[in-house]
Amino acid sequence: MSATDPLLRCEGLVAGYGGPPIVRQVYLDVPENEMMTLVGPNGAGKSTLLRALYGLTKTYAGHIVFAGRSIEKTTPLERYATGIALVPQGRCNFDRMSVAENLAVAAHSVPVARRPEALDYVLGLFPTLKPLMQSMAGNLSGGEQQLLEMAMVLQTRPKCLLVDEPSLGLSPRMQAAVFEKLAELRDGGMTVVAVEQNVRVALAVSNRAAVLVQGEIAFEGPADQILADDRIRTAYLGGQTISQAANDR
Amino acid sequence: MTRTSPVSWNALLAALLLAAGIIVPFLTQSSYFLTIGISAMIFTVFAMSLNIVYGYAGLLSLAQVGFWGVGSYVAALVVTRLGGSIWEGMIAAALVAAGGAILIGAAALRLSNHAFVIVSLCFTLLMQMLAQEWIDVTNGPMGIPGLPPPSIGFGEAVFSFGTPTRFFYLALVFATVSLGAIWIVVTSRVGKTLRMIKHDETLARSLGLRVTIWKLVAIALASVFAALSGALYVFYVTIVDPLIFDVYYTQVILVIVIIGGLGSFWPVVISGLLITVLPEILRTPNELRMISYGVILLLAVLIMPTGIAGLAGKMRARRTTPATSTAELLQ
Amino acid sequence: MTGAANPATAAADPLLQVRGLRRSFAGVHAVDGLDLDVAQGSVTGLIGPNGCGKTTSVNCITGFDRSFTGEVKMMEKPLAGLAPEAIARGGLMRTFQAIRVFDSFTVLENVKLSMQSFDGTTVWQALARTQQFRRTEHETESKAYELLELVGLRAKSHDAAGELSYGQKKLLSLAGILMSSPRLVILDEPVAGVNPTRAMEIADIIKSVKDRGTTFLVIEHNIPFVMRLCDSVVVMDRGKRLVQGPPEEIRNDPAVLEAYLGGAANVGD
Amino acid sequence: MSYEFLLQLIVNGIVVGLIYGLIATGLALLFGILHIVNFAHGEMVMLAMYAMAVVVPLLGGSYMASFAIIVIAAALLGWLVSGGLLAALSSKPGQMAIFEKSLLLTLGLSIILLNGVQYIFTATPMMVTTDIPTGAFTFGTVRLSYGHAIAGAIAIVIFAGLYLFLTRSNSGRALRAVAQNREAALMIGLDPEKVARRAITLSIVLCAVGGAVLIPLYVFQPIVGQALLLKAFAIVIIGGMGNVLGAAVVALGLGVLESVVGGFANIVWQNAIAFLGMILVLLIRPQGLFALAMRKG
Repeated sequence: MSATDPLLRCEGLVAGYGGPPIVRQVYLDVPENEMMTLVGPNGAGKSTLLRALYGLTKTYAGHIVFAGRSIEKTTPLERYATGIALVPQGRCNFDRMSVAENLAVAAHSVPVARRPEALDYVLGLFPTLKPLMQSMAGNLSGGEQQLLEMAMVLQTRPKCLLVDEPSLGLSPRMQAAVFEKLAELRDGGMTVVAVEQNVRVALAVSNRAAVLVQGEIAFEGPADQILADDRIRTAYLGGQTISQAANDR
Repeated sequence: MTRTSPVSWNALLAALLLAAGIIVPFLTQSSYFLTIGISAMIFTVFAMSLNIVYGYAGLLSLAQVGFWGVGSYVAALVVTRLGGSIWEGMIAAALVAAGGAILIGAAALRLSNHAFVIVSLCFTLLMQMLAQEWIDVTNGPMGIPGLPPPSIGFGEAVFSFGTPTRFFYLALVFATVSLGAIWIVVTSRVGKTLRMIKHDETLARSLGLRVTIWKLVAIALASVFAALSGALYVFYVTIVDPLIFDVYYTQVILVIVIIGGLGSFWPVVISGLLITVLPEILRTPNELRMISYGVILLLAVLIMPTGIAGLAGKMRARRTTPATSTAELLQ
Repeated sequence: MTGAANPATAAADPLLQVRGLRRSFAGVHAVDGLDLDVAQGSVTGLIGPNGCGKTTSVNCITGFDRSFTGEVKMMEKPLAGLAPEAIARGGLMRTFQAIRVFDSFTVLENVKLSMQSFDGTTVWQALARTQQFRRTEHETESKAYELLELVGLRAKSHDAAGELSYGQKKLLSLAGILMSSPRLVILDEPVAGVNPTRAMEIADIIKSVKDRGTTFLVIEHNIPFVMRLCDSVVVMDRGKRLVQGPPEEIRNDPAVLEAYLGGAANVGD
Repeated sequence: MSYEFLLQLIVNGIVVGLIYGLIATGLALLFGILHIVNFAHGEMVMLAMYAMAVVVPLLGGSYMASFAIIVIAAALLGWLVSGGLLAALSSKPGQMAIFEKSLLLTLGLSIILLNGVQYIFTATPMMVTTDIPTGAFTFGTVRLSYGHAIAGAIAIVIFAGLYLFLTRSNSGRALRAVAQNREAALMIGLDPEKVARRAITLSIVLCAVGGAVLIPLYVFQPIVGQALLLKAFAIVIIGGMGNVLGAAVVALGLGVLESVVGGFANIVWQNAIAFLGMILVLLIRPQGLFALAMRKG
C-alpha cells in the first residue's frame, strides 16, 4: 500500500437496513493518521455510513477498502480483528460491571501475556479512568463513560477508530475534552473517522470534513474551509433543492 | 379469503361437517369409535379456546388446561356436593373460569409477554397441586368419581345421555354451538381487533383501541370455552382427578393449533378432529403416543410454524403477487 | 408561498398547549421545560438537531410516555396521565417514526380498521351484524376509498399492506388516521427516507387536508419540506423551544443555524 | 412453638434452598443472556437423577465418582446440543419470535424426555442407595443427615465456583457482558454465538448438578421435573428475570420459608408459596426484587 493510498476508501458504497438505501453512492477517502469528521443534517445517513464501515448494515453495492483489502463482505468481528474499531452512539459499555471488569472483558482478544501492557497503554491515554477503576461503569458521568468505551476498544491497538456522535448527552466542557482526546490519538498515529453534530467543536480538531446530505457526499475538503463555505447553510437549512447543491461539486 | 361471499363458503363446510357428525352414530355402534368421536369434538373446542387467546390475540397462554381442569372440578362439585344438574355445573364452571381469568389476566398483563407465558404455566401447575393436596375440597389424588350422566327433565320424564350414542349427539350439539359462537366472534370486528393487537399493539393503541380490555376479553372468552369443554369431558369419563391438569392436554391443544395455523378457524377445526382421531386409531401405548406428539410439536415449530393455513396462504399468494424487484427497492 | 390564512403567530387560539414539559432519562434531560403552541387550523413544524428531544416530546404529548412533568392541554382539556388510546379517542392522532401498518391486512382494511374506535358501533351490533352496523360499515368503506383516492393508493386497495413500498406505507398510515377526522394530527418524520418528489406529494396532501380544517404538528428533519409546508416552525434546542415563527424568519435566524452547527445535544454532565 | 423444631426446619430449608438455587440459576442464566426460556429444565434435572440411578450401581454405589461422571457428560452433551439449539432458534424478523420458539421447542422436548424416561423406567418411585452413610450430624437436637450435608456442601462449592467464574474469569465476565449489552459486546469483538454456547452448556451442567445433588435426599418419579419447573420459574420471576444472583438469594429464602411453613401449616400451602409469592411480586414490582428490567414490553 503506497504512501499516497488512503487507509480507508469507500467506492460507490450503497447501504441501508434492508429497506430503501440510506447511504447512496458514497465515494470517500480517509488518509492515514488523519481525523475526518462526517457532518450534515439529520437523516442524511451519517451514522448509517459509519456503521456500514464496521459491517453493522446491509451493503447493497460498492466496496470498502481498508489497508489495501476490500472488507465489505466481512463481519464486524473480522473487521475488528483487522484493526477497525467502532464506538457506537449512546452508551455502549457494561453498566453493571466495574470499569476494571469492562476493560478486562474488552481485552479478551489480546494475548494474556500482553494484557497488562495493553491496560497500561489505555490508562496512559485516559488517566481520568485510573481513580475510577473499581466504580460501576453505570455510575460514571456521560463523558467518563465515553472515554471508557474508547479505552475498551483501543486495547487491541486498532489502526482506525470510528466514533459515532461522541458528544451526545455530554456537557460542552466534556464534549471539548473528548475531541481533544481524539486529536491526541490522531497525533499518536491513529486514523479517526467521527460522525458529529457539534460541527464547530469537531472541525476545530479535524484535518478533513465531509458534508453528507440525503445519503451522498455533498462536498468535502479541509476542515477549516468547510466551516467557512456558505453551502453549509444550504445543506442544513435548505433554500436550494439538494440536487443543485450536489451539482456544484 | 376467496372473493365469493364468505358466508356461503363457510356454510357449506359447516353443513358438511354437521352432516358427517349426524351420520357417524348410524355407521357404528361400537362405543370405542363413538368415544373417539366425542373426544375429537370436545378437544377441537378446547383447542379453539387456545386459538382465541394465542392464535387471534397473540397471547401465548398455558393456562388453558388450568381452566379446563378448574371447570371440570367446579362442575363435578356442583353436581356431587350441591346436588345441581350438569347444566348448572357447566354454567358455574364458565363463571368461575371467567372470573379467575380476569383476575389472573389483569395481574399478568402488567408484565411483558415473556413473564405472562410463565405465569400462565404456573397457574396450571398450581391448580394441579391444589387438586392433588387440598383433600377436603378436591378429595385429593382419588378425585371425584361416579359423576352421573347428563340428563334433561324431571321424575319419570327424564331423558339421560348415558349411552355413547346419545352423548355423541350431546357432544355434537356442544361442538356446533361452541364453534358457531366462536366463529361469529372471530370473523366479526372483534376478531379483527384481536388480530390488530397481535400484529402491533402500539399501533392499535394509537388508533384508540383499549388494548388491555380486549386482551382480557380474549383471555376470559378462552377460559370459558376451556372450562365448558373440561366439564363435558369429565362427565363423559365420569371421573375428575388431578390428572385432568396433565401436561399432555397442554401439548395436544398446542399441536392442534400450530398444525392448523395460528389465528385460522377451519384449519384448526380440521386439525383438531384429525389429531385427536389418528393416534386413537393407531392404538399406541400412552408414552409412545405422547412422545410422537412431542416430536410433531418440534417438527411443526421448526418446519411450518404457520401451519396448514400458512401453507395454503403461501400457495395462494405465490400465484397472485409478483415479488418486489430490486429496481423498485432502489427507487 | 406561506400565505397562511390565519395569523402566523401561534398565540391566537392554540389548539394544543404545552407548558414546561420535562422528561429526563438517568440524569440526561431529554426534554427540559419545553413550551409549545399549535394554532387551530395551522400546519406547525417542529425541527431541531438530533437528540434535542423531538420524538420524546411527541411520545409524552400522545401518552405513550407518561413519566414526565409539565402541562399538556388540547382545547383547555389536560392530557397528562391519559392512556394513549384515550388521547387518540379524544381526537389527537399520530403516526410513528418507524413506519407501522398492519402488514397482513389489505390496504383497504388498514384504513377501515383505523375507524374502528370512532364509528360508535357497539360490540353487540358488530356481532349481530345489525342493519345499522352494515350501514356504518358501508359509509366507512366509501370514506376509506375516498381517502385512498386522496393519497393515490386507490389502485392498491386489495393488496396486502406489507407489500407496499416505504413511501406508500407512510401515505397509508396518513390515510388511516384521517378516517376519524381528528382535530390534531402529529406526524413523526412523514418523509424520512422518502425521495424528494414523493416528499412534495405528501406536502400537497397535507396542505389539502389542512384546508379542510385539520391541524397538523409535523416533526421532520427534511428542512426544505418543512419550510415549504408549514405556517409556523418551532425550533427545539437542548430540550427547550429556541424560537417559533414563520419559515422565512426561522431560516434566516443565525441562532437557528448555530443550534444546528453547535450540536445542540441535551445538557448532560 | 419449640425453638429446636424451628431451627431444624431452617436448616432443612437452607439445604433445599441451595438446591433450588442451583436449578433456578441455570434458568436465569439462559434467560439473562439469550432471552430464551427452557421448559425442559425440570426434565433435564430429572434426567440427571435417573442417569445417577443407572451409574451409581455400576460404580458399586460410589456417589462422588458417579457425580463427576454425570457432570462431565452433561458438559459434553451441553456443548454439542448448544450448537444445534442455537441454529434451531435462529429466526428472521416476521417469523415466530425466538422466545416463543424456544418455549414451544423445549415444551416438546420436555414431553419427549418425560415420557421417554417413564417408558423405560416406568413411573414407580425410585430410590438410589449410595455409599453415603446413613445417620447424621447433630447439633443439640438439630439433625443434619449426611445426605443433606453432602448435598448442601456440594451446592455451596458449586455456587462459590459459579460466583468466581462469573466475576473473576474473563469467559465468565463475557457471559455477563453479553447479557447486559449485546451491542457493546459486538463493539469489543465478543462473538455472541460462542458466548451463547457457553451459557447453554453451563445451564445444562447446573441441571445435572441439581439432579445429582437431589439423589440422596428424595424418592423420585419421572414427574418430579414438573414441580421443579414451577419452583424454578417462580424463583426466577421473583428474583428478576435473568438476574443470576437474584435467583440464588430468592431460592434460599424460598427454601427456608417453605420448610418453616411446611412444618406448621397444611402441606398444600408449602407448594403454593412459590406461586403466591410470585403473584405478589408481580403485582407490586413486576420487574422482580433485583430488577433486571422486565417491565412491560
